Amino acid sequence: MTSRLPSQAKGGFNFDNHVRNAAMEGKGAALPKATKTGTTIVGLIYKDGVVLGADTRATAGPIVADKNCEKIHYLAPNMYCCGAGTAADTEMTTSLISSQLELHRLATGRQARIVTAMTLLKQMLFKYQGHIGAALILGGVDISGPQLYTIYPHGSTDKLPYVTMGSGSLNAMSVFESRWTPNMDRESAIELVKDAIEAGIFNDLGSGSNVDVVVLTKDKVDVLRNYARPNERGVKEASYVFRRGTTQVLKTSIRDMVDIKETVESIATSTAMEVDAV
Amino acid sequence: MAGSYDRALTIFSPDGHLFQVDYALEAVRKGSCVVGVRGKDVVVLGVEKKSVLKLQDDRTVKKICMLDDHVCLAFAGLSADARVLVNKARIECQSHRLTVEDAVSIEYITRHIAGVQQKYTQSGGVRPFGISTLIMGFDSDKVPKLYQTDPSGVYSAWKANAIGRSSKTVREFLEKNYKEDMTRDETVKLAIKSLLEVVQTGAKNIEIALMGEDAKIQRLELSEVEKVVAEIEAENEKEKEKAKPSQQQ
Amino acid sequence: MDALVSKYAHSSASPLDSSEGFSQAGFDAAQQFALPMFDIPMVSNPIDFLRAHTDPSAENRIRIQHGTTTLAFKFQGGIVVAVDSRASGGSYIASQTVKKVIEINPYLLGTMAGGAADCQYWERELGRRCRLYELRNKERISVAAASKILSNMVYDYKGMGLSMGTMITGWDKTGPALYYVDSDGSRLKGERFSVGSGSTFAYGVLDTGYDFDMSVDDAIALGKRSIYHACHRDAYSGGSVNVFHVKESGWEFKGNFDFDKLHWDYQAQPKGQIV
Amino acid sequence: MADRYSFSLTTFSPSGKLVQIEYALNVVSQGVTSIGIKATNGIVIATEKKAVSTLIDDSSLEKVSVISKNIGMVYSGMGPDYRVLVNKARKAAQAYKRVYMEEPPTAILVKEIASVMQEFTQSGGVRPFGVSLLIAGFDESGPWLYQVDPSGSYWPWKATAIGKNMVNAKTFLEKRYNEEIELEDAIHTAILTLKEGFEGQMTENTIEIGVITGSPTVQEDGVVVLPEFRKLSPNEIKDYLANIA
Amino acid sequence: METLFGITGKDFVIAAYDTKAVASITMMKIGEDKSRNLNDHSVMLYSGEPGDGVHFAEYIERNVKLNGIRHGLEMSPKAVASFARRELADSLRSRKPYSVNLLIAGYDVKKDTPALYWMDHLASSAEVPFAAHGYGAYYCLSMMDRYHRPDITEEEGIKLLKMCINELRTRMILNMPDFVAKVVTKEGIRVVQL
Amino acid sequence: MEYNGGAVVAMVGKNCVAIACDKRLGVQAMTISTEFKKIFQATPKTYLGLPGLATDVQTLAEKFRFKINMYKLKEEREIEPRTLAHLVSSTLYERRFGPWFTEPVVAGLDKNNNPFICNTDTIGCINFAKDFVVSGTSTNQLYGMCESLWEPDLEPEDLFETISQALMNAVDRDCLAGWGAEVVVITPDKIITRTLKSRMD
Repeated sequence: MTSRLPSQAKGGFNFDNHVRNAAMEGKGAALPKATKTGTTIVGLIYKDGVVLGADTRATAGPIVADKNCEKIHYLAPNMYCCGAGTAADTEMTTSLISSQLELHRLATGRQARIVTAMTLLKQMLFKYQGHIGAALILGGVDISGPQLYTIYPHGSTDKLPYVTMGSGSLNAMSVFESRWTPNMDRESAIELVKDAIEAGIFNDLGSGSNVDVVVLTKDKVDVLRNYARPNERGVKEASYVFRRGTTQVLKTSIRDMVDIKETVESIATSTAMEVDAV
Repeated sequence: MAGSYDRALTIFSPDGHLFQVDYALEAVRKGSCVVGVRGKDVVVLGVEKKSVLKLQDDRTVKKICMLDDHVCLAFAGLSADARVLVNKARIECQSHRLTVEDAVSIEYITRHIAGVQQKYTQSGGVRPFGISTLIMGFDSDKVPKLYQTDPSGVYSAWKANAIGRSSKTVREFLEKNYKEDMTRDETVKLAIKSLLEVVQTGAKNIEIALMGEDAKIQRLELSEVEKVVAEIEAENEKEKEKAKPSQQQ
Repeated sequence: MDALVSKYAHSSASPLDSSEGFSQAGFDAAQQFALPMFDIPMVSNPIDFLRAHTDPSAENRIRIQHGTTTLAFKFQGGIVVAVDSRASGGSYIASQTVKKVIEINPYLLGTMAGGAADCQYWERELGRRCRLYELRNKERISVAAASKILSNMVYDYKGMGLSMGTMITGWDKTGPALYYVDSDGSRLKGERFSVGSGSTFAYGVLDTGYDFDMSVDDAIALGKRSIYHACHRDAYSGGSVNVFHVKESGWEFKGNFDFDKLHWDYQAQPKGQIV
Repeated sequence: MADRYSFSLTTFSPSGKLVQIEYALNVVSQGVTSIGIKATNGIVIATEKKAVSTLIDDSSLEKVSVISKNIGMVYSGMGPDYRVLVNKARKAAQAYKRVYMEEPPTAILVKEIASVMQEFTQSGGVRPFGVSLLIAGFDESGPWLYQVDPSGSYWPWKATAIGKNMVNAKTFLEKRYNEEIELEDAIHTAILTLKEGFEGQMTENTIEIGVITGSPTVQEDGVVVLPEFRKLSPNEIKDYLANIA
Repeated sequence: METLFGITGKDFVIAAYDTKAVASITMMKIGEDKSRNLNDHSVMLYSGEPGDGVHFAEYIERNVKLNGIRHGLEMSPKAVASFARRELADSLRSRKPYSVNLLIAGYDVKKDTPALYWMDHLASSAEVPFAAHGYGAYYCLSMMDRYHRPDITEEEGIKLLKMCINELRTRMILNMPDFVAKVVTKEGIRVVQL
Repeated sequence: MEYNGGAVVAMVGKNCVAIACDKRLGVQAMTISTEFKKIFQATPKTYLGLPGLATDVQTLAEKFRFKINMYKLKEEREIEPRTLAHLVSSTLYERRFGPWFTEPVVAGLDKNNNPFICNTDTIGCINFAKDFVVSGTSTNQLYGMCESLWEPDLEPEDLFETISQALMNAVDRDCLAGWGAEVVVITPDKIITRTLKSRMD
């Protein structure tokens, strides 16, 4: 009998539906599946910085849910993060950490370090004990040079010069293992990343479509969205536009939008609540 | 430091008064008059209706409130306070039905209201309600009930009573004119008559609600009140007429 | 189990070993109506094994089409059989043009509900047996006998995941006859049956509109109507309505009516009188 | 516990005033002056940065703060109170971004801050904030300059001043301001206004300036990119001062 | 198995329930009231988990009454249905959810139209011309499709209801005792024994 | 998802978008209502499609109506479709571990009348698309229809035919969706809402 207005979000997760959903599952209802990114994501360190790469396929079961999604997420001006796993989790986790890093940056007045982001991410993921299904590759450049980490859904991390993750990680790793060398130049580093992702795209069913690349150096970030598009769709040979009137209609209602021109008389500065009028 | 503020506002004065309660009663005495009269199988509430301002919508001014289908409350005092109290009482009525299925008895809801009023004389950081109430209704025993509560939390049952402005005069009038086992019309008439003691402007400023054995509230139309007022006036005239010749003699 | 093993062993012997089969003079029910030969999973308990793979809750279950509405009823002019035509796998509509009435022979009809393949296979098998019977005995098999044969056949596979709810109708010496046979082994003689996921909806309309003395046209209209209403309410029934009339001279196909057209035609007509 | 002591310290005086708020305003009017000017293509906010002692490292003091990408803020009054508000404002901006994935419009953030300040005039056990704020933001509806007072009132301005020298500065601004003013001009005007009544030597280390300029652009994918609020570096300020002198 | 029916007509709604109260395999009582009048023009029928129905319906009943007394206005059937839906939806997310199927039959006095709302135990609700809950729905919805018109008279409505009950008596494996119908019209709610 | 059934699809055309839904409300196999719409107007030029579990459809429709109105009151402007998409996403993700069973679709024209469509999964992962988005029980069928029928730069009337045919033919292969359909075409100066005549089985 209290106010029926929905309360504003308190922040944090809301578990209200859990009991009900468990009951429904118990009764045999099939619970919907979240979008996952089958995914090939990679990263490597080269002479001047870090190159991150990702494919662009998002899947929901056997269906390709998004043919050109973005899996390399912005974290801070000097770092990006590739995400594999449950798509919403990678998206929300990186944006949450990005938000924290921005506050950190504003509070301290200096660039955040990669290891800070890595720590924030691993602490968050560890807290949720793997229930947040985000597998991440974190790359960036800070005062201590180029850095590359992998972060697993349970919160464990690795610091390595070249890494791969996702369902296509083995395919990509085979490319890295055979061709990665220390101190590569920019051109060949990008090319290697592209080839690694393409290995995933062509050999792993969960990965597909295009190659996204992000190159981070000390003072510059290049976001090369759809750096390679090895899977251009063929042009449709015929048009399947239906003759107008094909569809039988029972009822039509048309609402015309009218442009209402409003002229606002400027109102003198409000006098309400001016105990302290200036 | 803040602790010094955290105490009841209603505290005993050295001579044993609760000033806040006394002041609240003062607020009640300023409120418009309310009478309640019990008849044989009817109970009536009558209120003095303040004349509304020209631009005011008089539908929003309500002094007799339903608490449940069979209980009615009229109050004298601060109407904003009444709103809060009435709301609490209404919730209690429904919640009583929900938990024990039966409707509240008139005494029960009176006790509840009085209890709330009492709580506000003894809690931290609150002031008492500035209202007295008259509560009428029927229980399943089909006997008319009339109760009064006041800001201190005292409650009592009455055959007829008045609260608010000039309640003393009206109560005295009632004491003089009350008869046992009045019919519906007699009861209504007595209520109106007693109100006329303080209401000079006649029928348009009187509001009457009554309840019979069916425990359904019934509000009298203005025309009906006017009729009774006219009757009373006629009787008064007659009285005077009667009185006059005797004077002449 | 032993029975199954022996049957299996029996079946592996050449079925065309004619010297034995044909030398049997007269009618040997045991031989003639022996089960057709099926490979049974080589596991210790085939029933449990099959159940695990056909149960609706099984992870990788074999999806068997279930949704259907079929009905048949006797009246003064014979029997009307009406069915829908939808085949579904899960919630996917596999076909809207399935023939759910199996024409066993010119005098016998079988309907299909449950597993399409089960119904088709066993009713075809029934057709073969009926023809053999006819050739041997120089008279048509009775509806009772035909339905009994079907019932016996499927009963032997009880619990192994067969799914079949069928009505066998026809006209024999005794007149029109209607039997309900299902894969549990039930066999019921009756006047009025409806089978399938939409059967309850069909029953509602069928029961209230039924009258034994109705004319042939009315009976056909009632069958059509009943299936139509079931298709409308039941997600797993639909497509079109097929209607057959069984009379003394054998069955007659009364037409295929697309649901879409039926719906808008019925919408245009006044509603039935409430009686 | 907090519920038990739920008496507001800000109560009406017999004459109908909320004296706590008035006192807070007194704090503000004793604070150093801050200036804000809205130009056609941007906004400038500026303030004095006075160290109590020459021994203080003034590079650590921050009076002009970035709140979010497109919003900046400056104050007059109590520094510690300001820090609380900066933190709250930054968090509010991030919270908004996490829901809508876009920067909060200036007016929304201002309302958010103002409602925090109002809450502190009516809640139990707390005093009002001893600061007035100037908030500069550039969003899709253009540049906005707001002032927020301890009471929680806020107004949009074309140009205004708060703090000690407020009255004089405002008169000065009223004279100098015109509708066509460009940002460069506005920066000059702001410095000149501050100079009025400036005690001691004005150098790049004793004033702070924040600007936001540009115009919102729409990316190919429909995302709107807003101009960025930034603080001028001491070198930049030095150049401006040199120009004026 | 419990069965509820609802049928709207030209100027009325009929809502009917079976009067069976069952505990496990025992018939506890015949003549149970499975409805609650929410106000003068709305009635709620419930079925489902024993206990849940009564508690939920009475909870709604009391709140609707309270709302009416507070505002001096009667909640429209639509308002009642929305309120009940929201309460049920919220309860589903609590530790102890109500498991109850509802029909809310009412007469919207302002719009002068009858209204019938169907609601299941997950709090999905829909305004419908006729409805049924329980296994009875599987037999009777098609019959209502067949015979229902928006402009049927009350007499025809009762007849249709009787047809439905008859069908249940012939086809349902369970014993179907008497049904009680509540008819809601502009004048209020009245009970009809079937 | 499968409990009540239902499908929603949205498509981009030339300076216009269209969104369509079926109208069935079922309880598993049994159809209860054929007037159950799953698309809701969010702003004058934005619609929100909510196929899925009916109770969540209704609760979320109310919730979003509240949030959108609050946004309008607070910000004194209509919410942009892109912003709405993020609002939907963050609202759903709040229930990451006890999700609402619905996969929302947002379709509309932004303030510059540029088309915008997207859908999200049950926990708020946004899928921005430039062509079409599909959701609900007929997802598989709809993907097939849309991949073959959709083409760029369709005029409003052609877009209407394409989306209608895509939806109707898709639900004709889905037991749990159909029973009528509603299509809304949003153009800069008109909202055209049409109720389709479709199969009712």
